[in-house]
Amino acid sequence: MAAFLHRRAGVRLSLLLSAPLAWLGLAYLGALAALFLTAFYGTDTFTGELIRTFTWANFQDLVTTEVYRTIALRSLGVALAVTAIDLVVAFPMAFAMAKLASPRSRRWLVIAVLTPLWASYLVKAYAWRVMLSSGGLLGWGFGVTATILTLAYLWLPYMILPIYAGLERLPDSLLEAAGDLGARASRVFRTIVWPLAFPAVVAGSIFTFSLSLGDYIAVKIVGGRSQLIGNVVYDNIGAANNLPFAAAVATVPVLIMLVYLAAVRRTGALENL
Amino acid sequence: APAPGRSGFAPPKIDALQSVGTGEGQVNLVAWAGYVEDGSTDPKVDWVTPFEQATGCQVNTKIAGTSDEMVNLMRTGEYDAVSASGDASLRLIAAGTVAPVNTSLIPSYTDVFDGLKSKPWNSVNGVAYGVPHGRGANLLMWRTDTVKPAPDSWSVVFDPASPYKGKVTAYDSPIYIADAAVYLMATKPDLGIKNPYALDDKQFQAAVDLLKQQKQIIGEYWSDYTKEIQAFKSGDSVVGTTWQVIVNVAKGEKAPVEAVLPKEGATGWSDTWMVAAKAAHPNCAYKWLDHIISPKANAQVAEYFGEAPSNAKACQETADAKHCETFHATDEAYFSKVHYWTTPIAQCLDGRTGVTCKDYAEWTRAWTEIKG
Amino acid sequence: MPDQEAAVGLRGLRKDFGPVTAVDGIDLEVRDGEFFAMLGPSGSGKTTVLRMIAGFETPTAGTVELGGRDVTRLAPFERDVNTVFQDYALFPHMNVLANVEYGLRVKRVARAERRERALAALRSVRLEGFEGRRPGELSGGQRQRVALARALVNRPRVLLLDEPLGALDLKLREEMQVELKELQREVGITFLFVTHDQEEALTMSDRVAVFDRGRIEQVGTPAEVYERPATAFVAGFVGTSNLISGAAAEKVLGRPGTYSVRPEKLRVVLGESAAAGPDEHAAAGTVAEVVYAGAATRFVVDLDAGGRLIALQQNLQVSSMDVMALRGARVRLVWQRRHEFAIT
Amino acid sequence: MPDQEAAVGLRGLRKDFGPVTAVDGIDLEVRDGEFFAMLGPSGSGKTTVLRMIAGFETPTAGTVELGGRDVTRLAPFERDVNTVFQDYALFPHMNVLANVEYGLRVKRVARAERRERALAALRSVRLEGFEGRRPGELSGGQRQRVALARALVNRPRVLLLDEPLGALDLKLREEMQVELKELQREVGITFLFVTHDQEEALTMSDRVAVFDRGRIEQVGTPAEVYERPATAFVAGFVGTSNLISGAAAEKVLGRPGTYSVRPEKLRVVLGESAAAGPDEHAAAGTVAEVVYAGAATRFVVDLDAGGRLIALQQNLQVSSMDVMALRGARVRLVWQRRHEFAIT
Amino acid sequence: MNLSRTARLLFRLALVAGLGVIYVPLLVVLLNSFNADRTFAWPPTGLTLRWWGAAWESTGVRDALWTSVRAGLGATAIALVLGTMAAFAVQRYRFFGRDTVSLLIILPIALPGIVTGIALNNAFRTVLEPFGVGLGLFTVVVGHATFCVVTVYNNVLARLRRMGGALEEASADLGADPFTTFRLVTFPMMRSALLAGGLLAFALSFDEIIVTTFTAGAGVRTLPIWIFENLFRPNQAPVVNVVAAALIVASVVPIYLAQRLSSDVGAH
Ligand SMILES: Nc1ncnc2c1ncn2[C@@H]1O[C@H](COP(=O)(O)OP(=O)(O)OP(=O)(O)O)[C@@H](O)[C@H]1O
Ligand SMILES: Nc1ncnc2c1ncn2[C@@H]1O[C@H](COP(=O)(O)OP(=O)(O)OP(=O)(O)O)[C@@H](O)[C@H]1O
Ligand SMILES: [Mg+2]
Ligand SMILES: [Mg+2]
Repeated sequence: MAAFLHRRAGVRLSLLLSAPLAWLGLAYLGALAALFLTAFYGTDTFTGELIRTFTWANFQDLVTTEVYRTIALRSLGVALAVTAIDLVVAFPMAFAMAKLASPRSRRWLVIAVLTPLWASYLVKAYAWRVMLSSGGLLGWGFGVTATILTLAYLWLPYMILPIYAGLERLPDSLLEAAGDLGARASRVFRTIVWPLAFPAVVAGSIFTFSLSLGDYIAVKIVGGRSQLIGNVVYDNIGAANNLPFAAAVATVPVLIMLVYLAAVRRTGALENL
Repeated sequence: APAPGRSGFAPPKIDALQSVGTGEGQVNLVAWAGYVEDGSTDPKVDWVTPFEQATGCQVNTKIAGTSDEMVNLMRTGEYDAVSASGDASLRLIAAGTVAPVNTSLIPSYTDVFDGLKSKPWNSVNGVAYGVPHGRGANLLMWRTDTVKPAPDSWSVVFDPASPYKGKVTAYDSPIYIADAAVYLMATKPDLGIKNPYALDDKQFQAAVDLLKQQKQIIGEYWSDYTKEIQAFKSGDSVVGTTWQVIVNVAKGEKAPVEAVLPKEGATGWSDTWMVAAKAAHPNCAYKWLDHIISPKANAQVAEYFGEAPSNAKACQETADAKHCETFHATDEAYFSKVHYWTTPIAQCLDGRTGVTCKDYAEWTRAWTEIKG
Repeated sequence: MPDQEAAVGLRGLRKDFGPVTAVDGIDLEVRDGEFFAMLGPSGSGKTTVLRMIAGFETPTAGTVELGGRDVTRLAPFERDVNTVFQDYALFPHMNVLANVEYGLRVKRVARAERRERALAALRSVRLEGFEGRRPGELSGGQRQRVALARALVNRPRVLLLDEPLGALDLKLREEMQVELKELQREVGITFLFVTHDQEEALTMSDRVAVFDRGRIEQVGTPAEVYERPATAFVAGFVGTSNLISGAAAEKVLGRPGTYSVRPEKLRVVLGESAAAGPDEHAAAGTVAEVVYAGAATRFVVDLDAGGRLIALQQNLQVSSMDVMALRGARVRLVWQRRHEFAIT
Repeated sequence: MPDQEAAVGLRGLRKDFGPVTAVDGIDLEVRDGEFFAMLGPSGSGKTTVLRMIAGFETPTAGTVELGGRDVTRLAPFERDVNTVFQDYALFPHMNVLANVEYGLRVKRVARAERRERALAALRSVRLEGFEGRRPGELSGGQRQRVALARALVNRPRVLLLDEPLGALDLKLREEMQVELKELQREVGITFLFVTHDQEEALTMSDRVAVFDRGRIEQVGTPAEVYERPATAFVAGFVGTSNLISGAAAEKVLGRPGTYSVRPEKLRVVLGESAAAGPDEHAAAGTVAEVVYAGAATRFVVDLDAGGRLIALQQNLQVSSMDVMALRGARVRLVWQRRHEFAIT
Repeated sequence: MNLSRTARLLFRLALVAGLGVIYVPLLVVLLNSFNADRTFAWPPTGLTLRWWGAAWESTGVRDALWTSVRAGLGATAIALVLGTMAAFAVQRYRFFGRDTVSLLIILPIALPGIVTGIALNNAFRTVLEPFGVGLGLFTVVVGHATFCVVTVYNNVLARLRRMGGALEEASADLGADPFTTFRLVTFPMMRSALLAGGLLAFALSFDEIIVTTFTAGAGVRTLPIWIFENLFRPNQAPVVNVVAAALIVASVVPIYLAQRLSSDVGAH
């Protein structure tokens, strides 16, 4: 058996790939394909049954109704803002953890960053609601800004960890070499640290970006009167039972993410998650 | 006059149960959170265990978050009974998912308020499809320290020049369009709205426009009651729609609030326990229906969930002697001003023919557009 | 040569890492234009000294002077030295040209001049045509030369090299040794070179400092260090140390103590007869092992007086076949007295 | 010795990696009990051959025989060979004893016997008392010995060693060379040894195969390979090849062609006068460079006839100070004719 | 990069400030779990242990916690198997479409949860229901495993890359067949990577709400779902804070253990 497998690299590879590909390639991609297929169906609004006849109607609605564009752009803006804030906050933290902290304290810092992941997402969002409400710790009120802040807070660890890992892998000797060649700290950062940590940054941004793009709960808690694309999807499936239209709306974040993934694929970020 | 209840469409022919035999040992329920409590959330809140002990029917519950989830869950055929709201019940009936209920097999039914029997959302052509569970109205709440004088009209939340701009709140759901329709019924009679859930193009557009205008003064939309109580307590919201239970809790937390059923009337809800057409445990289901509207259990649910009980005798069983009074349980005049939530469908619910009304999918899209 | 002209001056230099004393009080002067080697076993503190000169570590005590100026507190980018790192530390995201240009770029040298000087530096390390490659696409020897060009292009006062040839194959290392030496002559820059390979230190450098446990044991020309080691440690570390001690010393040399003779100073004479000259010593023994090494043969001889000596003999005339037959033969080892040195 | 008794037999062995031919048709026989070295520059295919013998790579063509049995298609765990890897590949999560016991454990040798044999193997590499340590807690030389014990404890027919000393310091490497050689004598197992260090190959092995670009250029004893190199490549790779060719050859040797003389065969005679003996050749030139290497000195001499020769001279009597003065001096290089060999 | 004293100080300050930002809201949660006010009025009007008592007595919390643990363990187990297999295939073999595999594995986490949620929901209902299999814990596990694979995959991939094939070759060389090699060498070497990946997978699953919403079946209430249901009920919201506060405290133990174990030999 073992000797047989030894001589058949192809068989070994197929065995290894079979389960993951069946699961993700067939089941998951299949489910996605089926979902987007229904985007071309209609629905009986009274009984909620699908009407399986091909129609562009859902996409026509999506494209021609201005409000969906507004919401899509707002969601994109929120996701970008969250990513930018997380990057600005996470990078110095990750840098201090990876390059300034002693190896002993590093372990504790990683724990400190990981711990909040276990406190429920909802509870943390509500804690922000409490802090943002008038008379609260911050008292800044609710709205898009509050949503951005809350989401940035929720996803911050997902940005810190990849950047930390990326910076830790960066040999100190490269930074020393740059200093040795006459570069000051800011320049070392610009020419060495940033380009080499960039794939890790992109990896972190995949998390913050996609998690923000798909969120519909935090915005309900701190968003005031605003809504995001996730709410539209959710309302259509959850409240209106209109799966075809929900699927059509869902293509928007999916397309955005696919474009994003395609763009960052070459940076090697996908191996840094 | 047509028979009470919905008319105009013919549900599939399904026979009601003729007699209740011994229980099957278990029953599977689909319910709103708080309707089926077995002490797991709070040991003091438990009306399932006594039922299980008395009937030998073990209760399995699936909590549904929305009416649509209820419809979908019931369609799987795994469940015996459901606590459907008015915006789900008709769909269940029309699809043949639930069967008519033989109310003579449910002794407690006799004590149910007449104002809840044979209503458009729980019966068709005089045939009952379930037993009423409880009811409540969507009231107008305000903070007494900031909102003066005390409002008695919805105009306070629709007036674009409201002094409370940015602190007005509204319920975050497409069904809230009906609240605007109720207001329009009173303020713009020439639109001819008879039923806030049956809106033709023009009427619908008017309601939507009103809400878009309202959005300018909204601070936030609320969807859960912790959020609303907190907003009123902190002063982030000072006026807006509410439920009686929210008013009570907020007052309990010493928030300076009051609530009223405004003069234009209001929307509200009334839930119905229904039995699946293909129920695997029909006997236990009937026993559950009888139990949940029996005075004691009905009182417990009403108090825990914060609504008016459906059983008149429940008012003697409440822990808080004034519960029925607070929730206007016996006040039929009060509830006559309430338009219970019903699913808007293309076929106008007010009996009009020749026009199509906006269905719920379009309400949903409009709601998205209103929020922008 | 007066102090202020020394390219590098270290005074009482000391570095502690917590409880570990890596460098334990070092005084050293490296002259301008010298090829200076720091030789020592692993962990003896060579790298730490280099890093203090470059400015990557701050001394616990003592000062670092460059060209007579105290730079102890200056940052690396403020010091006129450049380093060739042991792992080269080439920037993986820049091509060869950009790597070499880096130092000029941060000093805001104009683009045209920068390019010209970088290309000249690449030419001097014989890497024309490789400008566009990434470090990952180069072999070890090529990377080493890029690292060299990247440092040299800045024309530093002192070039620090931390085992720059350590990662290379023997053959390539030998070639690079020659090249490096020639390059240093050409550019005339002071080279401060760390190695643990004594032959490398001897063949390449003008002077050598031998390190042990954070201290310098001896500083001198290769010949001084090799032929007149100051301590037992230096004798042992720089070259094979043939020790004669105790009873053997009394018998063979006629005096107590421990003495050492280098293998190449021993003549191997067949048979028992050969008498030692007036300035010579001799010891009889049996050949335990003959090791053929191409250019030379090593004889491992067990002395009758006790102990074991190794004698090296250049394969000038003898054929390898002949010498192999000597295993087990009786021989006498003869050497000049002046080549013995006492070990303290 | 008949074929079937060869410890390792390779016939027409070939390995392609995509477009790259790493091993290009090799025939080789390694005798039982031999210490056999495979010598060659980086990338010449030595490791690939070793990996095919061990079973990690499948040959593109040709066969591998062990003790006369064709094992070409067998998996590594079915072959009676063991390997000492260049980086040792010790299991970091097991202690020294568990590492050494590993091979016996997977062969289900009883616990008591296993322990006993492992301890014996550790004794043979002088590592008693280290049983409980993790590989991470050992020095390079100690790790190397654990790797050796781990392989030897299985008493394989053949032991494959891929540059086992490559990662060690020079000083330590020299010590280990001696130990390894002694160990092989003791256990009597066939050692097949890969190295790119020609001195290592010459001093340690019974026979050497010199590799170049996937082919074997020459197989022979160290002396054969060193003194009678079959090709120019062998001449150059095994030792320094001093080439005399073209016009220089005509002038100095009186015949056309390319010839080589080893540096240690050249006598350096000061001045112009010294006449060559009847069996000798001589060439006049100027000393361009004197490189002191401790035990010997290298003279780089530019010949008047053209070309450059390196002469090696053992520092037997001469003091280094004297020889250094010779830079720029006029000298004659004299050598015996029999030490010239023609390069093809 | 030889930073100036000031720069070092600034970076350290950024770290401390960042950790402050991370922990202040958590302190608010902790404080609110003692807040006498049901709706977390700020500042707290009074402190009480009442909610901790209520949480202790709530069997719903315990059931939900247990459900979450089971879902998390199930999803983690599947993710460990699938992620490891995929990582081995990608790291140890060259084949057509190798890049696509990593993209495929990243996709479930890169696409918004609601998309994955409704896609799986739709698929489960059309594929499973005809067989009489409804949504349940099983479907939650399947949904979670789908997006958890990536964490294991990445950790194992990184470890395999660092480990190289030398140790496995050494094992084969010493006579061990591939199964023995996996048991004695490969697996022990990967253990800390599996632990780190598994822990992250478990954490992802444990706090997942969106996909869970769409894949949970009858009576399946994971902790986030329980929190979702109860946070919006004034009588229960403070109890939710208790649960969250308790979780934060309790989570330190597994994270610490994992950190310890993952910094063992395999990591170097
Ligand atoms: N950053 C550090 N922290 C703690 N100890 C250190 C540090 N750097 C070096 N050391 C210790 O200081 C001593 C000297 O180290 P150093 O690297 O200077 O030696 P070296 O002579 O360069 O050795 P090698 O030849 O192995 O490079 C060693 O004992 C080493 O362990
Ligand atoms: N797995 C592989 N895939 C592709 N090419 C390979 C592979 N292994 C070796 N080669 C190529 O085969 C040739 C021979 O390599 P090999 O490692 O056998 O050389 P070597 O003589 O051991 O060199 P070194 O002294 O550097 O170890 C080289 O050109 C190398 O690049
Ligand atoms: Mg060093
Ligand atoms: Mg090799």
